[in-house]
Amino acid sequence: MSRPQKQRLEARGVAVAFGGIRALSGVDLEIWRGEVLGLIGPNGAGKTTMVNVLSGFQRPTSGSISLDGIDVSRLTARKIAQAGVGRSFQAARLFRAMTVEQNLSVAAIGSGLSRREARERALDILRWMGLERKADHRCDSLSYGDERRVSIARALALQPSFALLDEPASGMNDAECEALMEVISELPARFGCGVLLIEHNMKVIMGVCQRIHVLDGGQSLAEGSPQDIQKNPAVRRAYLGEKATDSTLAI
Amino acid sequence: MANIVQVLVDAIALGSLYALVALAIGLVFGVMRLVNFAQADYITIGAYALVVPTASVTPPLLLGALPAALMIGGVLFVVVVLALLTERVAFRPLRNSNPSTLLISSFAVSYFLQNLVMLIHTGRPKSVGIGQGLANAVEIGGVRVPGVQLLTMVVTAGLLVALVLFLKKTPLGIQMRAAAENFQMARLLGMPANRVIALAFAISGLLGGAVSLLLTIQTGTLDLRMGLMPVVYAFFATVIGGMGSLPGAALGGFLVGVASVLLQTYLPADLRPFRDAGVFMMVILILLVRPQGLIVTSAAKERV
Amino acid sequence: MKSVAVAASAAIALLLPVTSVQAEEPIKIGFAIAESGWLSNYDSAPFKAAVMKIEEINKAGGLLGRQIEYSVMDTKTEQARAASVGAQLVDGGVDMLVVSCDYDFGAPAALAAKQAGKIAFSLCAADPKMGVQGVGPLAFTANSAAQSEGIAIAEYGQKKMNLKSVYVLEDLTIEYNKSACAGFRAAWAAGGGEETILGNDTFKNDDPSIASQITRLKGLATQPDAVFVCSFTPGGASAVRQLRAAGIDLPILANTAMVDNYWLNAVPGLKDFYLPAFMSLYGDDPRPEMNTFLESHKARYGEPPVSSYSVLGYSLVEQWAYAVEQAKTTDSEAVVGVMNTFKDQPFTAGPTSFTDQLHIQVDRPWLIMKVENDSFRAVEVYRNSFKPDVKLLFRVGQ
Amino acid sequence: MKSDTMSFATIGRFWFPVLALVIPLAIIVVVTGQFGGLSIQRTVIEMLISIVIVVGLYVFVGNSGIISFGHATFMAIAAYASAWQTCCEMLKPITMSGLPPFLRDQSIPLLPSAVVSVLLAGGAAFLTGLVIMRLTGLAASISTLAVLFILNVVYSNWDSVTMGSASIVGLPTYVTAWLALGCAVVAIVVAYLYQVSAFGLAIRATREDEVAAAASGISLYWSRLIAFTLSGFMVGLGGVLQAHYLGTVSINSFFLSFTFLALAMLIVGGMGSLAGAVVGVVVITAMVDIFRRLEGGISIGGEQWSLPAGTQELIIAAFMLLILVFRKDGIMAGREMTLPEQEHREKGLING
Repeated sequence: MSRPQKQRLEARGVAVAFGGIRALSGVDLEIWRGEVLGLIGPNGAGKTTMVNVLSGFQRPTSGSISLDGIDVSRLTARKIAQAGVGRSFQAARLFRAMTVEQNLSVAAIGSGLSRREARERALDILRWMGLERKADHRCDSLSYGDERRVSIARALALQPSFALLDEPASGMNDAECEALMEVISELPARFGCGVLLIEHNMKVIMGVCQRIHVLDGGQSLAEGSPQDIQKNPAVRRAYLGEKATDSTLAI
Repeated sequence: MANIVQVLVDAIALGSLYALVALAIGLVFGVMRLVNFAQADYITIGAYALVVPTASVTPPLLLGALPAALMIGGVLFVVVVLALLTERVAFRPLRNSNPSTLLISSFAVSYFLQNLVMLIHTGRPKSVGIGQGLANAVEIGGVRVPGVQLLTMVVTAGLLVALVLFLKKTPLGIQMRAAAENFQMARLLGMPANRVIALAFAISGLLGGAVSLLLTIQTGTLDLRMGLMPVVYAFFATVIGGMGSLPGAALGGFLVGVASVLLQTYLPADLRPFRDAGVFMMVILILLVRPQGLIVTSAAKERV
Repeated sequence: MKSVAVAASAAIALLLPVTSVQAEEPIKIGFAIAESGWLSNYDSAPFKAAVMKIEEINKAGGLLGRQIEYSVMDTKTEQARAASVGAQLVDGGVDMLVVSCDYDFGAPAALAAKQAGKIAFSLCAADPKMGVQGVGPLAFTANSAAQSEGIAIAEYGQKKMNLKSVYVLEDLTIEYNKSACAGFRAAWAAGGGEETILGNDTFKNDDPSIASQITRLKGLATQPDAVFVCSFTPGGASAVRQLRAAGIDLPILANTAMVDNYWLNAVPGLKDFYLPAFMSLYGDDPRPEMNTFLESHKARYGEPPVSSYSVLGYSLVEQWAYAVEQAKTTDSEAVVGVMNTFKDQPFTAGPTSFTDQLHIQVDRPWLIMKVENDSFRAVEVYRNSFKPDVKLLFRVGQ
Repeated sequence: MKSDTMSFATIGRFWFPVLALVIPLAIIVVVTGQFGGLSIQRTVIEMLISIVIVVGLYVFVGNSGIISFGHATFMAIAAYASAWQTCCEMLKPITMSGLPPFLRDQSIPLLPSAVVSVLLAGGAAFLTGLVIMRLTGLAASISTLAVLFILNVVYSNWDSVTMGSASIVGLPTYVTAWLALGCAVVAIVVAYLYQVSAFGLAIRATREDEVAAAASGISLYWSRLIAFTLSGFMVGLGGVLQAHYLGTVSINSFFLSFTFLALAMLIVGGMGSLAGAVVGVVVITAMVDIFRRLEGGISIGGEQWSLPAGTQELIIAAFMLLILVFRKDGIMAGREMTLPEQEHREKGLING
């Protein structure tokens, strides 16, 4: 590829072992700015562990992480966040006693803004996501769908160069999914960032991702365009066992 | 040479005492994440049970007047009942609170009990002459070991062995260890939570009662704050040993006891008054190097 | 506020000639003392004795022909409370304020009295700072300086018990012990030389064990003739028990805080234990006035005092009343002026001296007592000849 | 947003949580000053000093969620520093001979000495925090307890400078109800501005969820260190006030029982909000005062009737347990004083 080195978040040969269990072994993965990369795989494939490694919450047993060409494997989660890697969590993990605006502002402050600037950025993002009416609501009064959207918004408030979204659509209904897909597709253009998207909902994955990386049992199984992945027999086997059929993995 | 042996005996004896208290605290922490400051008052009230509750400065003996076996049984019984009572009334309703809230609630329980004892017995120290014979020194290989030290070591060793056997061999003990490792999981697997927690408190009461007796035999005095310093030391012991780890608690108890005796023995006279500051600084240093304590259990780890 | 008007019987009151309007106004004494908390144990005995003295004065016709009224407020063994109740009592117009037995808890109340220009008299603080250099020229204490206890027992040990060497065990928990130890060391060194103090060691009152201190003592090349323990109960009793249990049968010298039988259960069969005391509660005091006091106390309260500190409270009222009578007014300046001229003035607690610099006793005779058959016994009255200087009293450079 | 009236309302809404606390306190001071006796006036001053201390404690404990047992340390440092500078010129060279000559032989004016003392407390908190804020959760709490014990041992035995465990007596007593009120207002305003600032937001985020805060680029260590230092300054101010209210300083008044009472106030009110800290102080002070009066005895129909001494402590402890069991977030349950409209907005009943 011809794109410059500087614009990617890259994992090289990442392995993670907990006690005797190998959660990841020798995974290579790269996310470019401006793209949405899907990370899929069956339960226990190591997807969340990968996000934890990329965001600095899990130190890899071996292998390295680099951000825009600089090795960040030894940095703490907080430093990596400040360097421009934002993430959301499977459980939304909002600051529940704080308002929506404050939740976003925390991340904006974490990226170095003053309180006033942080509020402006927070309101900006909320407006863009159609959440501005909820700005002063305490998070413990939010609906489930709003919780999930606020958690994405918070990751964006960091103004990340890479956003790692861990199952943002889980539990959402179809309409909410549609709206979410729209938001995610616009992310690269609006924030100039790269997106790593973990999702079980294949409709979302196939709808927004330019590339897809498949993990299985802690190892890379395949990588390619959505069409390639859909056709990939190894992926089918991993998901569906030997009796895979075309229709089950269709959009 | 005999002197060094004597110093070691002093150190291990004091360490044993702290280890007993630390075990009690560690056990309760294991099953419900409660650092129980009221352990101090278990010890105090156990000792006060030896005398008739009155405002008199020279109260007649109550349990202390009974034959040795009944007296020991009586004190242990009183403290166990007290421990169970505090669990039922104060701590059970708070079971799912965070450790900080639990710690604060144990402060409140402790403050309550201490003032209750003060109300009943007045704040004036009292004295009891039990176990005088036991207190006298015994000569072993050129080293005169005070009887109480010997007794403390023997009792600690005995209780340690009994506790280990209980935890390893009996179904309830195994459940208790499982609960200490992962309470939620153990509960899902059918552990009777109420029973296991009550049992942990009962054992902490038993250990507290034993410490009451050992302290009273050693000092011959009763005081409102007699349990305080052993529990403060044990507090630090359980933390540096590794919260939730019973071997860690025992190890921590020995460590702070030994450190205290060694500092008292080897510090120059001018610095000796600052002995305790040395011990507490050691606690902070150990925590800085090993924030989760010397023996890390899975319970102490926090995960993303 | 418990306000107890202690009026004598109506008959006596009627017989008294009413000389002036002022005479109808009672004299007021305020007590800002601990009725709860640990200090209440130390305050209550001297307080009861002080009340007894007030009643005696009233019965005998009052002071300057006026009855004495008193009011008590509880400091709850808290400094903030002490300051508050002190201020309240002073605000209520007391002529003299009696404060707690302990300097730390008495001083806040005494300061309130000072601000109102009233005398503050501590029941039994053993710290000279309860006086001119600390609280101020209107503050007094009925007790002797803690140093004096150490000095008395050191001299007695050397001169009467013929002790040649000693080992000092110092309880660091409160200043009182440190002062007693400082007095002891100074007097002992003056009498027998620094080198005859074979060693010093320290402990804390709440240490569960003093095993390492005992090991150090037993490891000395030459064993001392005696051990001086400056401490208080319970830690002091515990230390004595541990010393004896370790087979150390040397004479033990102690300070006054260890007086009275209540802790002797801790060390059954204790022998060779000596200390300086105010008086004996056991009827064998060689001074008849003490036995009179004991009998009056039994008559008034149906029991002997719980502690021999009691007599200090009695004597406190006695001293102040005497000065008021001499000054013919309760005006603080005038009364202090009289008190400052006391020179071995005979009071129940013993000869009493004050100067404009020192409002605490430094050489009042002590009753040396020893333990025998599980009880304290009077030995003899002893007056120290070594007097503490200012440096020793304030422990400068100690 | 352009119009002046709008911004006036915005300012009003911004300051409402502070005004709702400060105005009632001022009213209490005025009313008791006019109509109360000496005893109640003193209680009010003590209450206001406690507010300074507990609000200071809240700045760290409330915002970080870490219980600190060590804050009495910084009060003691400030109180002693102030005593060294202002107390007892005559006695100082004798009893505190170990002080450096510029302190030993002269007194320093009250205002500069108070400032220096507060700075010293904050500095000590900063240095302590540098070390122990690396720890989290219980380990951090227990370390603050260790700090409290260390200071107690050092100050109780550093005879030539601190007079050991004896009280230093005779500090100038200049604390009036108005001064105490002024300091309480300053403490409340500082705490409020801090908690709505970027730093305050950051540390509250760590309290809610350490992991999510880290993922938002928030430093656990620095945000806690800032809070710890700021609260060190504030309790230092409380220490200076207490010293110059009582006129005495004693190391034992900065130990466990004091720590327990301060934490009890914070927890009863609710450690999650500034209003909780203030309300807790007011409620506990009132309870202590009422039961102390009952212990002292009251007459009902000519009968003297009193509670046994020591009942008050039992009741405070029991009350605290009841609060923990039945309202575990305290009386205010983590809420600030808010206008009803604001509250509805937060609950999502009003949109926009």
